[in-house]
Amino acid sequence: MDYGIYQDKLTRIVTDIARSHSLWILAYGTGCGAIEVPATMTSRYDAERLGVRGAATPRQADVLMITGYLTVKTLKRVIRVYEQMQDPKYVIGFGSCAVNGGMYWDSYNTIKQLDLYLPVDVYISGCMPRPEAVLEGFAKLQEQIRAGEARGATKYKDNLDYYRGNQKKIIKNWDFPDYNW
Amino acid sequence: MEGILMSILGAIATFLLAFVVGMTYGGIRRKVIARVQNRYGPPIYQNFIDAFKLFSKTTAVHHGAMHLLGPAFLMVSAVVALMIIPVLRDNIWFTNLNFKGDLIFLIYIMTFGPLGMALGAGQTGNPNSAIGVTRGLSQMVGFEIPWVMALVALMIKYNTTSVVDLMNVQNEVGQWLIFQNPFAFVAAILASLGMFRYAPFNIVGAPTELASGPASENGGKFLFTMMSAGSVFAFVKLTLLVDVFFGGASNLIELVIKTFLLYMIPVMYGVVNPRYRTEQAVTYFWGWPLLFGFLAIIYSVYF
Amino acid sequence: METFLEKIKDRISVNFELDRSSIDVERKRVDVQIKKEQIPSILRYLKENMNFRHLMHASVVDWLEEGKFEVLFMLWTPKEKIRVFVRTKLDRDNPVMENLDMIWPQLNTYEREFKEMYGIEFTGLVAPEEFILEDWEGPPPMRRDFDTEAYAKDVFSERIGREDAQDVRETIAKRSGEVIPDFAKKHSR
Amino acid sequence: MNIIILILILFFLGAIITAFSGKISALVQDILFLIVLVVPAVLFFTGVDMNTESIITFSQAQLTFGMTPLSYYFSLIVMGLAVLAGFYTVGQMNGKKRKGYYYLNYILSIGAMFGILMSKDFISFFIFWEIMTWASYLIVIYNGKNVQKIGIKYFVMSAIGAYAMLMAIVLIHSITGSFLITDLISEYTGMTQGMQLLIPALLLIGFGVKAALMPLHIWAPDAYSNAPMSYTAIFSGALSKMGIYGMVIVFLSLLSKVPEGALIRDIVAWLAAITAAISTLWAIKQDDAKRLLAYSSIGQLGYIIIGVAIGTPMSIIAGLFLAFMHGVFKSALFMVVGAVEKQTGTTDLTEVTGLIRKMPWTFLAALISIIALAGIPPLGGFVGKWMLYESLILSDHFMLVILVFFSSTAAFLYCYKILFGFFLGQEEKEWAHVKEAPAIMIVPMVILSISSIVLGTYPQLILKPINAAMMSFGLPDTYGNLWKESILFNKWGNQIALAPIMYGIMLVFVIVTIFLFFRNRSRTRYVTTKDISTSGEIIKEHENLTFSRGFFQPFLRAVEPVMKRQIDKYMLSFAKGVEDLFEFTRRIYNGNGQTYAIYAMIFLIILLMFGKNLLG
Repeated sequence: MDYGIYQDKLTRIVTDIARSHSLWILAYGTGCGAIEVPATMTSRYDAERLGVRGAATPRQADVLMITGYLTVKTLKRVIRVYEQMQDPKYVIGFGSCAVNGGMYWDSYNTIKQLDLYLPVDVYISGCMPRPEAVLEGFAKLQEQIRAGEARGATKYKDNLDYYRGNQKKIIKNWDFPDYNW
Repeated sequence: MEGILMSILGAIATFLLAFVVGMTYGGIRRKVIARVQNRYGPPIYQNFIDAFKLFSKTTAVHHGAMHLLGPAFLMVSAVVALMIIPVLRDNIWFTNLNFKGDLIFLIYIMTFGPLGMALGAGQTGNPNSAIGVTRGLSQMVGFEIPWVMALVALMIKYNTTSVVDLMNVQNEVGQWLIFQNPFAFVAAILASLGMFRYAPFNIVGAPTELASGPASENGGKFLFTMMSAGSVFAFVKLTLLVDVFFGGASNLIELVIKTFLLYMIPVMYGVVNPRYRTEQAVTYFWGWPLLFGFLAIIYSVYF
Repeated sequence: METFLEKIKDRISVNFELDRSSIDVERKRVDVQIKKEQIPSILRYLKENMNFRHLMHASVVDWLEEGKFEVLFMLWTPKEKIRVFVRTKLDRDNPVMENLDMIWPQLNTYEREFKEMYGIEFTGLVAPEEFILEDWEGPPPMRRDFDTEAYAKDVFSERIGREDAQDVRETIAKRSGEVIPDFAKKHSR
Repeated sequence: MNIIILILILFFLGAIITAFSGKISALVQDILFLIVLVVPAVLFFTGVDMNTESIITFSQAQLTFGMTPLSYYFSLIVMGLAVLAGFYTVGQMNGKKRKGYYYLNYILSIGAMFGILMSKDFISFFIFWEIMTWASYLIVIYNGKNVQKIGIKYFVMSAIGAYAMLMAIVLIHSITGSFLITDLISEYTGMTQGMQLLIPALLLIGFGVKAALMPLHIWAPDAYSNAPMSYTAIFSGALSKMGIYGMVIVFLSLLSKVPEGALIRDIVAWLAAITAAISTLWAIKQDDAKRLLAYSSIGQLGYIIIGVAIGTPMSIIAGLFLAFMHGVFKSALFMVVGAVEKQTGTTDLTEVTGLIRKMPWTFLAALISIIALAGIPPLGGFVGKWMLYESLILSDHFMLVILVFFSSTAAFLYCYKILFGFFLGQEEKEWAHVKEAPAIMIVPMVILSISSIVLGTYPQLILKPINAAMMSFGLPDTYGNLWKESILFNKWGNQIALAPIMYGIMLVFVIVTIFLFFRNRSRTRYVTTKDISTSGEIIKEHENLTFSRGFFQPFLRAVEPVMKRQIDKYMLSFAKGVEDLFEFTRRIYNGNGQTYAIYAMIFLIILLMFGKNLLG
């Protein structure tokens, strides 16, 4: 567990509560799910009351939302964005395409298992999931964070070889800069 | 020795006050925006949660020395401005540095922070940062003119550049400078719309255009520093307006009420307005605000 | 209108030595089948002499059964509001064609796409980088003999729980008693 | 032999020897060059005092040399900058051609400036003024580029100034019968009203050319940017101050004596304010660092002229203080640009990016000088601007305050542009090989930027000579009483209390900055400027995303109506008109001998008719 200087249990609990109530999302608008995010954020469903708020750049964001299918080309960017985010960071897979490929199950260019390449904390099923489902997904993520279970960033760092191996298997021309990690 | 200790404690107390008040106002602003949009909105203390979360981020990256110094400069400038401005009337705890709030000094020290931040943003190498900075500087040239005109009108009238002296001429409600020179107040408040950088003047951050502009490479602790400095700055600006136009405040409750009412002006103006383009945001201040500035000067010279 | 269509038909058949019956004319549409060597000249001719200034679309059809690729250019004239389809068939094993982007610069984009998706070579095409498929190493994916399911199974691991997923088309066909020909089973996904 | 004469001879002999010593070896030339600059400076600081005076008598005229407190103050600028820029020059000129030519003119212009400051009569003043002009003209055309356009502009404007000055000198002589400056001052109040306005006006035109006052400034951007940067440091830092020096004399000893002087003062102050505002806008528009700084210099000289022209004690202090500060930070900035030019070969702000890690010392010097230029506390530029604002507000020049405020806020734009353009932004592969400039160029810059900091905290270091200079003009002793003049200073107590408060502020600065810097540094990881958040796109080696073109385009669109009217264009159309006039005159002088004979006849007749009255 890499909590840096916050080894003290009480501070950890406080930190986790704060983290769970302040989720800045970086919506990686792939596929059709991107249109559900505005619905979740605006007046009717108002995700901001849970502390969920949009972030403009990966450096500021806590949650990476994969809103739909991921092609290999996009996956490359998503990995890059994920690695640019700052710990602790969480990933939400959004919609059945992110869960198992969905209707693109036999596509030559769409990945079917997101968690092989990135540590996913919460999957939200549905095609597309309604804003209620999205909110529930956020609530689940909050629960996980509060329980100290959402440690995707640590998992990714510890098992970097595993994830890298999977990523390199499908990203043929690996031109990630070496300054990345 | 006691004096030094007291002023150090006072300085810390001032800083905490400014931080808490600024953050809370920010939270209220988010709530107000939410209510206007018919949402429930985040809790008022949401900004504290956000700040704490940002502070507790475990990793961060930097792009070099100036990037490290940028947020630090912003914070320093906020702190120095806060140390110089008289927060409460005749209150020994909030005297801070023994300096009577020179307005020109304040104007310059308040531009230092954004400039330092601009350098930090420049070193990140992100084009959005640089674009945001150029927009911010352009806008600054815009609003600084009516703002200075309002202040010059008062300075000429009372032959002083000190905030304390201006506070001393407005001991009663009727003597408040908002009543003595309403034009100056209008010019100053219109200029402060640009100073607060809320909509329609949020061209610097512009999340959907520029990916939050100068802040786009800053996460975690950098963003925390910027956020706190922004809150302190908001408090400084409000306190300055209260000191200059509303006779200052003699206790904290009065200060909070006055600053809150003033804060609602840019907030309310912002929630109902979309964003300007840069040249619109610049030339906005050279229209009515400039006219009011001229009126203020004429009023204070001839009446 | 009729006369203009006829005029096009005449001119094309005379200039490019085509049988008049091979030129199919419908309402506001002329359909020309032509050899690939004549494609540049006919496109140029139509553009410059017949006022077909606008390239509406270019497309490729994979005639797997014939062993051909059909490349199709749709032209349009704004004045008479008439379309001309110029088709040519390439050998599927050796699909090579002349680069045409000097006639319409936007053909460059189409050609890059054809090259990537069907593997059609355009001699003299200058394409700075890949068009859509980044780092693609497999066969051109839009060819009908490219088995996308097998490729996906090979490259992307399936999530457990989807193995029993039925082939939708086969299931429906079984239910309705439809007979699916063998080639369609393989290539129609 | 008198020490002033000794210094002058040293300069002029040294210049010639240095010029020809290049035949021996380049190193000898460099060393000689430095000796010729350093020795007079040492002699000056040790040997010259206010009582030194010497007279050289030619057959008719007397050349009087001596030092006044004012000229002592300006000599500080000239001598200090000459030595620092001299070291820098050696570094910059290393390996360049025509070094002798350059060194000769460099030393000549320094010597001429020193001569101007030491002159007590108009003849030597004018002689040295012309030497200075010629030497600087020769350096402006040193590059051999655009000589037609740039050289002619500078030459014509200088000639206009020189003729105006010459006319004033002739007038003065015809009235007072003496060339001594002191005689002019003593007899000035007794002149007719017309002369009282005409003489200062003509002198001001002469000085205004060098100080780049508005209608006379058109030579400056081209000339400043065309000269080698090591000389532009002198050009902008010291040579332009000769105009200020003359203006101070005109304003303080002439125009303040008569009530009509207020008119000229106001005109000059307004012209200077408009100069400052417009040239700041033009500076924002420039993409070339040299031209940007050239326009910026014009703007800054505007502030100085405002301070001098307003004429309250405090504003004069502000003007003189700013003159010194401008010499310090602007020459440092020109040196920075020169260093960048030497290392990269270009000064285009849109081309060079990300040098901060390659040239850290240059960046440091640039940063400090820029902060001083922007007038941000606690550096020296702020103190000057502060006094300027104070004096303008206290003397009720409110519109001038607004103009000055506008231009100094707009100055932030170009300040940022120059720092960002060279040093910040993405590190580009093209400049990966760039190294830090040699130490001989770095040290002068760093010394200058350190003096910016020191003067911000201890302005009294130069307030003392300023005070002495002002007392010599009969103004009250402000050094002790300055703090009563200024409400600001007074608020801090009766003593020179600037230092403690600045210490306090700097302490807060340093503590918080260092705390945040190291705190953040230890907990963050360094990544290169290619690793930025770009929607996940990987930036390739050869790609550069730095935003550098059209930097302040929206702002410039907003101020476009002001910038449409260029003085250059009016001047050019005027020049066209003059050309047409000459075309007409040429038709009169048609080369026909008989026509000339007729002209001569007419002239003789006129002479006979009115000769008596004319010759009187």
